[in-house]
Amino acid sequence: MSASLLYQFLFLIPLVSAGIIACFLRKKHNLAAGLSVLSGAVFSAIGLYLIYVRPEGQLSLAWLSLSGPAGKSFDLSFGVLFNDLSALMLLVLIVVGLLVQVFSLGYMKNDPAKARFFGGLSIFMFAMLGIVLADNLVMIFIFWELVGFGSYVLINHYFEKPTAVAASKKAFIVNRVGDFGFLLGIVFVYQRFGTFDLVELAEMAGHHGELLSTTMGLLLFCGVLGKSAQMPLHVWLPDAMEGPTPISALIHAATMVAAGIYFTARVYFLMTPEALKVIMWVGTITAAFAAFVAFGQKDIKKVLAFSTLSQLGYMVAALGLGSYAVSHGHGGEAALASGAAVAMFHLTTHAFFKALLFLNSGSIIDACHHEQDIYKMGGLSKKMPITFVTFAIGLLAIGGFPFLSGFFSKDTILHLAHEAPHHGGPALVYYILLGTAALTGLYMARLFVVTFFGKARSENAEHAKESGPAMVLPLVVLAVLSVIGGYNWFFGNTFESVTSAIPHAEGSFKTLMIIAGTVFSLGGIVLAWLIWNPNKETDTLESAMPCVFKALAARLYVDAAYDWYVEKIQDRLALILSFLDQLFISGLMVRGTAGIVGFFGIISRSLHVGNLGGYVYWFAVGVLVLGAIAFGIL
Amino acid sequence: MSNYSILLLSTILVPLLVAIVLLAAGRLPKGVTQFLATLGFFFPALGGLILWRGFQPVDATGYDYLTSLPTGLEGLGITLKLGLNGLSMPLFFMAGVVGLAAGIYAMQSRAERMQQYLMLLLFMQAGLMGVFASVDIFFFYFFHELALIPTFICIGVWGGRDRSSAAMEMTIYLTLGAMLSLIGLLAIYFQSGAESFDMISLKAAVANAPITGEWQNIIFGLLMFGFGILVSLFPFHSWAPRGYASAPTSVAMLHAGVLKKFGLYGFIQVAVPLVPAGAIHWQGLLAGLGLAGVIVIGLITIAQRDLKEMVGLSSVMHMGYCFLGVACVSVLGAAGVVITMVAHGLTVALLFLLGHVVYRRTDTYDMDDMGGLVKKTPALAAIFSAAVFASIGLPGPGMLNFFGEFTIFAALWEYSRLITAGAVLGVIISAIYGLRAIARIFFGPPSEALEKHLAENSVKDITTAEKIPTLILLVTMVVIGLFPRLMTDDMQRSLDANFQSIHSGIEQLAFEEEESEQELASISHPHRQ
Amino acid sequence: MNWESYKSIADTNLWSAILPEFVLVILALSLLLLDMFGGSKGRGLVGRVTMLGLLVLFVLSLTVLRDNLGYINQTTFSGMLLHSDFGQIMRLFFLASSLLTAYLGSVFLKKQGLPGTEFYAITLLVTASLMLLSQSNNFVLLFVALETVTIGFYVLVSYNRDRSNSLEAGLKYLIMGGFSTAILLMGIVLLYGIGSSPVLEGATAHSLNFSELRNFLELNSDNLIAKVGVLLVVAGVAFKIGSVPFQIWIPDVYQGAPTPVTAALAVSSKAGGFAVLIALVSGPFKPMADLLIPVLSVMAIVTILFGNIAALTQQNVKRLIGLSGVSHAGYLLMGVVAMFTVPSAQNAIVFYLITYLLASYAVFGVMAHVSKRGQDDAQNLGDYQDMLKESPFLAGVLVLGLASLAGIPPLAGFIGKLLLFYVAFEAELYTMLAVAIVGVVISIYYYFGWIKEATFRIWKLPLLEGEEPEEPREWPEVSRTARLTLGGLALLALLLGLYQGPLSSLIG
Amino acid sequence: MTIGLNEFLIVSGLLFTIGFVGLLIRRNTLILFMCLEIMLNGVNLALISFSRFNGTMDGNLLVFFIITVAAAEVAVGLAIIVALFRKRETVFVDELNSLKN
Amino acid sequence: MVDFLFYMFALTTLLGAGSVVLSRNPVNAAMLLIVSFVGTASLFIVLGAYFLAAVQLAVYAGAVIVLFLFIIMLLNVDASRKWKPSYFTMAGGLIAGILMVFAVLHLFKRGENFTTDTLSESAPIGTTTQSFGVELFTAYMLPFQLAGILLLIAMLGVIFISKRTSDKGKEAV
Repeated sequence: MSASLLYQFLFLIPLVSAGIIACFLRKKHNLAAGLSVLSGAVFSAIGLYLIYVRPEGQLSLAWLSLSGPAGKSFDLSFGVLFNDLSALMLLVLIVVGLLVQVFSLGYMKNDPAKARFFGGLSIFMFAMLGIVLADNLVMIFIFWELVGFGSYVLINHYFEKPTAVAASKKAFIVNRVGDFGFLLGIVFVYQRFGTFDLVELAEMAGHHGELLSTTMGLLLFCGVLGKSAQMPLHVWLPDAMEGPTPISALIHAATMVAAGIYFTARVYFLMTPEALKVIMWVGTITAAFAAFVAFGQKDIKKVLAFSTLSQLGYMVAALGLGSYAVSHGHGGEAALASGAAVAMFHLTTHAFFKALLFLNSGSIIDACHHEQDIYKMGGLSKKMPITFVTFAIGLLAIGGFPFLSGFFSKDTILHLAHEAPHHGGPALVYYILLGTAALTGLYMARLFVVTFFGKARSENAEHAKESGPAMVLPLVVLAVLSVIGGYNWFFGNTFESVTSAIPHAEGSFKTLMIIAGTVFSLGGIVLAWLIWNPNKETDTLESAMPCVFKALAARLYVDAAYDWYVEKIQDRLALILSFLDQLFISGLMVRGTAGIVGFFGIISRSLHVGNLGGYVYWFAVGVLVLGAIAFGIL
Repeated sequence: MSNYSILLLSTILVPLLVAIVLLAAGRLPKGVTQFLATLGFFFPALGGLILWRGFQPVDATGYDYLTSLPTGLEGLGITLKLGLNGLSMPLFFMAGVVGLAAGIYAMQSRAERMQQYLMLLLFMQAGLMGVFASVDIFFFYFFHELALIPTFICIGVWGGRDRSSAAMEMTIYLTLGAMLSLIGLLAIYFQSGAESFDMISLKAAVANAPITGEWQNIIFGLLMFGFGILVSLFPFHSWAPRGYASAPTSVAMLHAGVLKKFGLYGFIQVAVPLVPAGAIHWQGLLAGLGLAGVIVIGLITIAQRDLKEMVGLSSVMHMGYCFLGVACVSVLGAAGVVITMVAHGLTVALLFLLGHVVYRRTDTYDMDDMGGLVKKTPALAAIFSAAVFASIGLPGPGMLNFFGEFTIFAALWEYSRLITAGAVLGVIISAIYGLRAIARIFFGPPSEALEKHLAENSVKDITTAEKIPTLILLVTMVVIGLFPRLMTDDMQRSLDANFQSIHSGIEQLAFEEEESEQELASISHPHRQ
Repeated sequence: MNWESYKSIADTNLWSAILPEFVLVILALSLLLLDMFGGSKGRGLVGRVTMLGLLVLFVLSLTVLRDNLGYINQTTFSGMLLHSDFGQIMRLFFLASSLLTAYLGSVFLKKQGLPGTEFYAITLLVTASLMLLSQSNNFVLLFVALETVTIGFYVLVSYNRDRSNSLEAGLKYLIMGGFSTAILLMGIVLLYGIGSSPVLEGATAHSLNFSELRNFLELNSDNLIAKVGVLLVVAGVAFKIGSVPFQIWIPDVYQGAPTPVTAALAVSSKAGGFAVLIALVSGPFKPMADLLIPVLSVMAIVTILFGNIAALTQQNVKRLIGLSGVSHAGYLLMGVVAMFTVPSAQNAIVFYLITYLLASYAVFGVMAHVSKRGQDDAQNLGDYQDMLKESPFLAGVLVLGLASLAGIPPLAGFIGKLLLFYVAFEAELYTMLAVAIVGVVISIYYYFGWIKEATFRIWKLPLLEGEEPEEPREWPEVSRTARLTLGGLALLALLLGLYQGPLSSLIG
Repeated sequence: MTIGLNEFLIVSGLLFTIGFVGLLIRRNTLILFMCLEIMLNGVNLALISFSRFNGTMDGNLLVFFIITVAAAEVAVGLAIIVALFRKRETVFVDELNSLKN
Repeated sequence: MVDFLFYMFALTTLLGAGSVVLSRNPVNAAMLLIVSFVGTASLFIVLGAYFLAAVQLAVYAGAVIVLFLFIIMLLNVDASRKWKPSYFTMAGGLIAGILMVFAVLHLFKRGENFTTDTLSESAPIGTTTQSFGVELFTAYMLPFQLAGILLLIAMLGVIFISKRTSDKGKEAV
């Protein structure tokens, strides 16, 4: 089969599945779930075929074609650009997506709106696929927005909860703020290059470096700020945990939030070194910030959300650090700069272990009857052994324990950061990222210790049981992937142009990393055990340093600042403007004019006194005035 | 006269005749009324579809189906000349579709004296079709005004609260706009020297000898404010939210969806091609007002509690984008405007319709008195959300809206980056009010008022009857959104024809001005012509 | 002068040239005879005879007498009359107007219980004079015809002799009319005196004749006395057309006069004034363009604004329509000003007058029906509430009539305004155009305000405990004739807006 | 003999003026009528003067018609005044103002 | 002699007219109006318009004024009611009067517009009754007939208005 046809299938399968569910299966929940998983399976099969076989063929459909300014053509089209990079991202999407769908079968078993959930999942898969395969900026943007929509729907799954409603709204609007820049960036690109096509753009950017601009790159990066939840647009991601946990695993950990990283890697050639510098700092700051804030969270999913933020910060920082790296790229369609490659590498491993952690948390939450406060859990290690083990693997992976997947990817990022000062970069980034790695080990260990050890701190935790096979199976698969996902042999030659661009640490630095990884992960657990004694009922930090904990729990007041802005500035401005509109435009301008005319109306009305004597004067004055006008006096 | 031309004419005549029958026939049985009205509403939509399918402009003017009929005003260069070009075709079709949806929905409404209501709507419908089918700018204006009286009476008789003063304000405002544009059109007629109101001859005449610069500025100024008022340009918008809030749903759909597009269509089809130098002269102001419309009105929309007023204001805001597109004075901008017009027409009609469907279930338009409706009406919530997402330009349901806005942004960047940035801000603003509205109506816990209402009344999900007009609009929107080339290819050709003369015209004008200045300098005293 | 010359003068007295007027006078006289000798039965027939006669005459004038038996573009009665196409149209116009007045009169008189013979007879005679007025080519005839019309209207305005308001209106009209007559006469005298002054170049013995006067004025357009004379004549005519500052009598007189007479005043009398003005401006006063253009322009502007603004706050529909009529005079004056540079503006004025006739009589017809039996027939806007619901036919006619007056497409009034705007544009009267637009916009308020009263749903307060429900208003039965007449008018107002073919010769 | 056209015209003009001023200042409808007649007399005088000094006959004929018209006007006017007096019992315009806003 | 007559008649006319305007009693005013009309008629005679002078006397002094007097007596208007114009009215009248007098004097001043012939220099035109008749029945036939119609209308009108429809016609004001 030709690739073109396969691409079409790929796009159509989730779409049709979503369509069928929306139209016919709204009430038939199990059928809907079955259909969704089935379509997911077929989707995966086709996807894997595409990834590993790479059949020949292209897909390109023109949406519209107009003539743009200065003889340029303005073509918006739908097309596929399939290269190693997109293949890698597709792999992540397929693997995590399918596992999450299977997991959801168990997790959402008794949900009254199962059909909507699975329909939403299908839509999301479709939209995400669009981002992954798009061959031009406009199409990316379109699917970018659609992904946001899917995320909105899924976060809003429990729509009777005001917090869920608010969170979904927040997610969408904050993403739109990012898209504001993204859209401008696309327009900017068009104005400079006269095309949206990625291949053409890459070519032109390669030959005409002078056409690039830092502003353009940063505008495009605005979209990433939103979607990948970087400072200062990170606020939506922790709130997005209001959605069902499988969603958090798929969308808000593994794929959608990573789409920003993927996109930046995809348009890496449009980024100037100056833009990358900014990007690097954004990532670094986000990584550190989120790691700190994670200590203030008691909700198991919130901790994971901040850890996601932190890891995304790593990836973004890696992208930025690329500006100080020597490109190792060779072969493939287009050499991928090492920054992008490293970021993609971490993206992949992170997708595995973070999805694992989230699904674990889902398993726990399900077992604890939707209890999410870790201080209401405890002692689960015995009750849920498989979950416990897989969680431990995830924990070690994210902590950078040597020879697990996280170790390799984080290692390469730190390596880049370490190398950066040799190419004129700041040394500070390295230290921040290293510190953040240590913090990561610690807060994850806190989560681990408090959740699994000690004794059950609530009724719900008391009765927790291991989850069923539909949920356990994905956990095991992901645990395996988290272990092996960092090795070159795992990727093989399929993603040549990405993997080959990844610089690997050697020699002393590698040793240092192994030591650091071990210390951070295992040491973290020990330290966490000491600090957050699982037998205590309350958080140690909270009792020891209440103000610090409060600040961290409040996410260092960034959200409060936004709320303050929305409530005190934006809404008030809207009200004031509305009032002014009523006052000046409807009132003064419209009614005022009407009033003035009406006033003259009353005056002229009062001239008709009904008295002949008065009327005669009118005549006299009339004749006089006419004469005056005629003879030019008036 | 070919069969297609007859079809084109009858898309206007059939609703008109049905209206006259309903008017003259006295009280008819309900079934007969409904049958006739369905015919009157269905015919234009079907005709629009057939005409679009067969659309094949051959000559350079970009028009197809040209036909003219005598009127008695030939002495003034006025003939009833009908035809469609790439710009009017999609709008014509859109008018038919929105009319169909509005008509079907009107038949379901619980309006008293249904026959009169449908009769007036059919008059409006005839006017709508006529506006976009006219090649003669006199009739273009004439058909628009045809709908003024029906609109007024419909609002007054079948409207909601505050209808009396709202109808008055709207009518006076619209008349002001119409009068200004009438003078502008007359000025074009006199200054072009074409001795005809025929758009094709006018364009030809202007291409040969452009209107003098001073007159261009005056004419465009007149048209800008005239059309602008009709389209609710920023400081002249106050009639729109009020009027729509009190109008009966079908009237709001027809007016906000289609009739309002008259002004913008006039900009693209008449004003900019015929007086390009004037357009460039006023560009800055128009862009400024358009931008103010997007941002200020957008923010005001956020503050609304009344669902209908919110939709009305959002439509004013979207018109801001269109003005920005016009202000670009470029093919791309104009194309964006036409796409946005089609998209917005369908979307806003859908929103007004769904707004009323919600109203039927809550008995209020106040969004603070709603909430949590989704439990009772999941399908309605889904469709409503789709409509709102379309309106805020989310690709998918609102693909066409997105394409339109995006095209405008791309064109606008050429003109001014700062203004583009401001305009794109609207993307955020519209997301804020759109999502808030969905959340306030459907999600979260129900408000006290709604709970009380729900306890007393049984509330059902959207009915099949209500779904029909909804789906007509939604499906049209999505299909055109997925295949915008259906319209853009023909549009491109017509726009090229329209804009072809612009640049040369402006150049020629600049040259002549230079010459006349030299002449003036050589003659010691200026004199009147 | 010898007898031969007198004979040759007398030979120009071709009575056949004024056949329609002649027939009207005969008809009026036979009405009186019928009244006198026909007993009560004859008296009952008077109205029908009048209408039938007028209808026949109208149809004949429209068909057989179209070219006025070949007198077009000739003068008869030793230069007193000039038969022109314009005069022919105005004849038809006045016949139609008279027919409609007679019809409204029959409705009105029945309600008020007044005898009708005098009404119809005077209407016919006034019509005959109006027809002569519009063809007059000499100040003497102009004066006499104008006065015949005016005195006829004095009587008609006071016709409702049992109502003091009608008489008061008659008195007011009479004194203001007398005053304006004096002013007009002074103007005529000055023109006569200066035109025949032997010391001036171009003096003529027959300076009261329009064409002779024109020749004189062409040579002496700067003469002060001629200028004053022209101004005074214009002032006198301005009284007839009701333009500011000579409009002040209008609301009171319209309010007091019986409805059919108000209609005739609003249409025939105004049209008569414009016929005179057009004859003067296109004839003798043409050389005075430099003097008249600014005067008439200012007059038009002020008239448009004043008429509309004053009508804005009116609650009494007759005053309202009177003041709106003032504004229409303003629009028409704009056309008159345009005539100085664009002679074809005359056609626009005539077309406008025709549309004005259709719409006005439609509205007045509704008013005549709405008026209450045996009471003062002045009405307030409030009397029109619920009309659409109770009497949709009348409401429909009213809406079409008012909308046509307001100049809303697709009605004839719009085409009328369009043509006026067109000629104004052609004549480059931009300021006036701007004012006209403002006027039209203002006028929407009261025209649509009236439509609003008649059509909009009214919220009624729920009745309180012990409150009696208001007695429902009695809505008039609409006879078949009324349906035919009013419906026909409304339909014509609509059709003429959609298709102007039959009048295309006017528009050219 | 110094009397010429101008003297006559001035007299006629003054007569017109007197009538005019009378109209402005009087409130009795009967007197108003008289003032109108005075104005018409002024006009007549001017007509006859012009007619005589300019040697044309037309003015004289116009005077004839003016007198006719004036008489008819007075007759109608007085009839109205009488009828109105029956209803309102007054001839003063100040009191005849029930038609007004 | 003619000068003297002119001034005398002119003075009579103007004074008579002025007194009409200023007289308090309508009866007096009517009598004074006769004086003024007679003065005008005399001026007509001075100008040689004998026929019109006769008509003037017959129609105005004879018919119109008698009608006035008749009506005044009939109505029996409250004579005790004093005429008290407001200052505003008087000022208006005064200003209008002064302006008009200036206008008249300015318009009718001796100048290039008018013939400078004195009365004796100008030839009387044939304003005999016969010439009137001939003119009226030839050149002025149409207005003459129309005047008849006018009188008919006036007659009809006067008769109609003066009649009472019924007693209930009297309304409360």
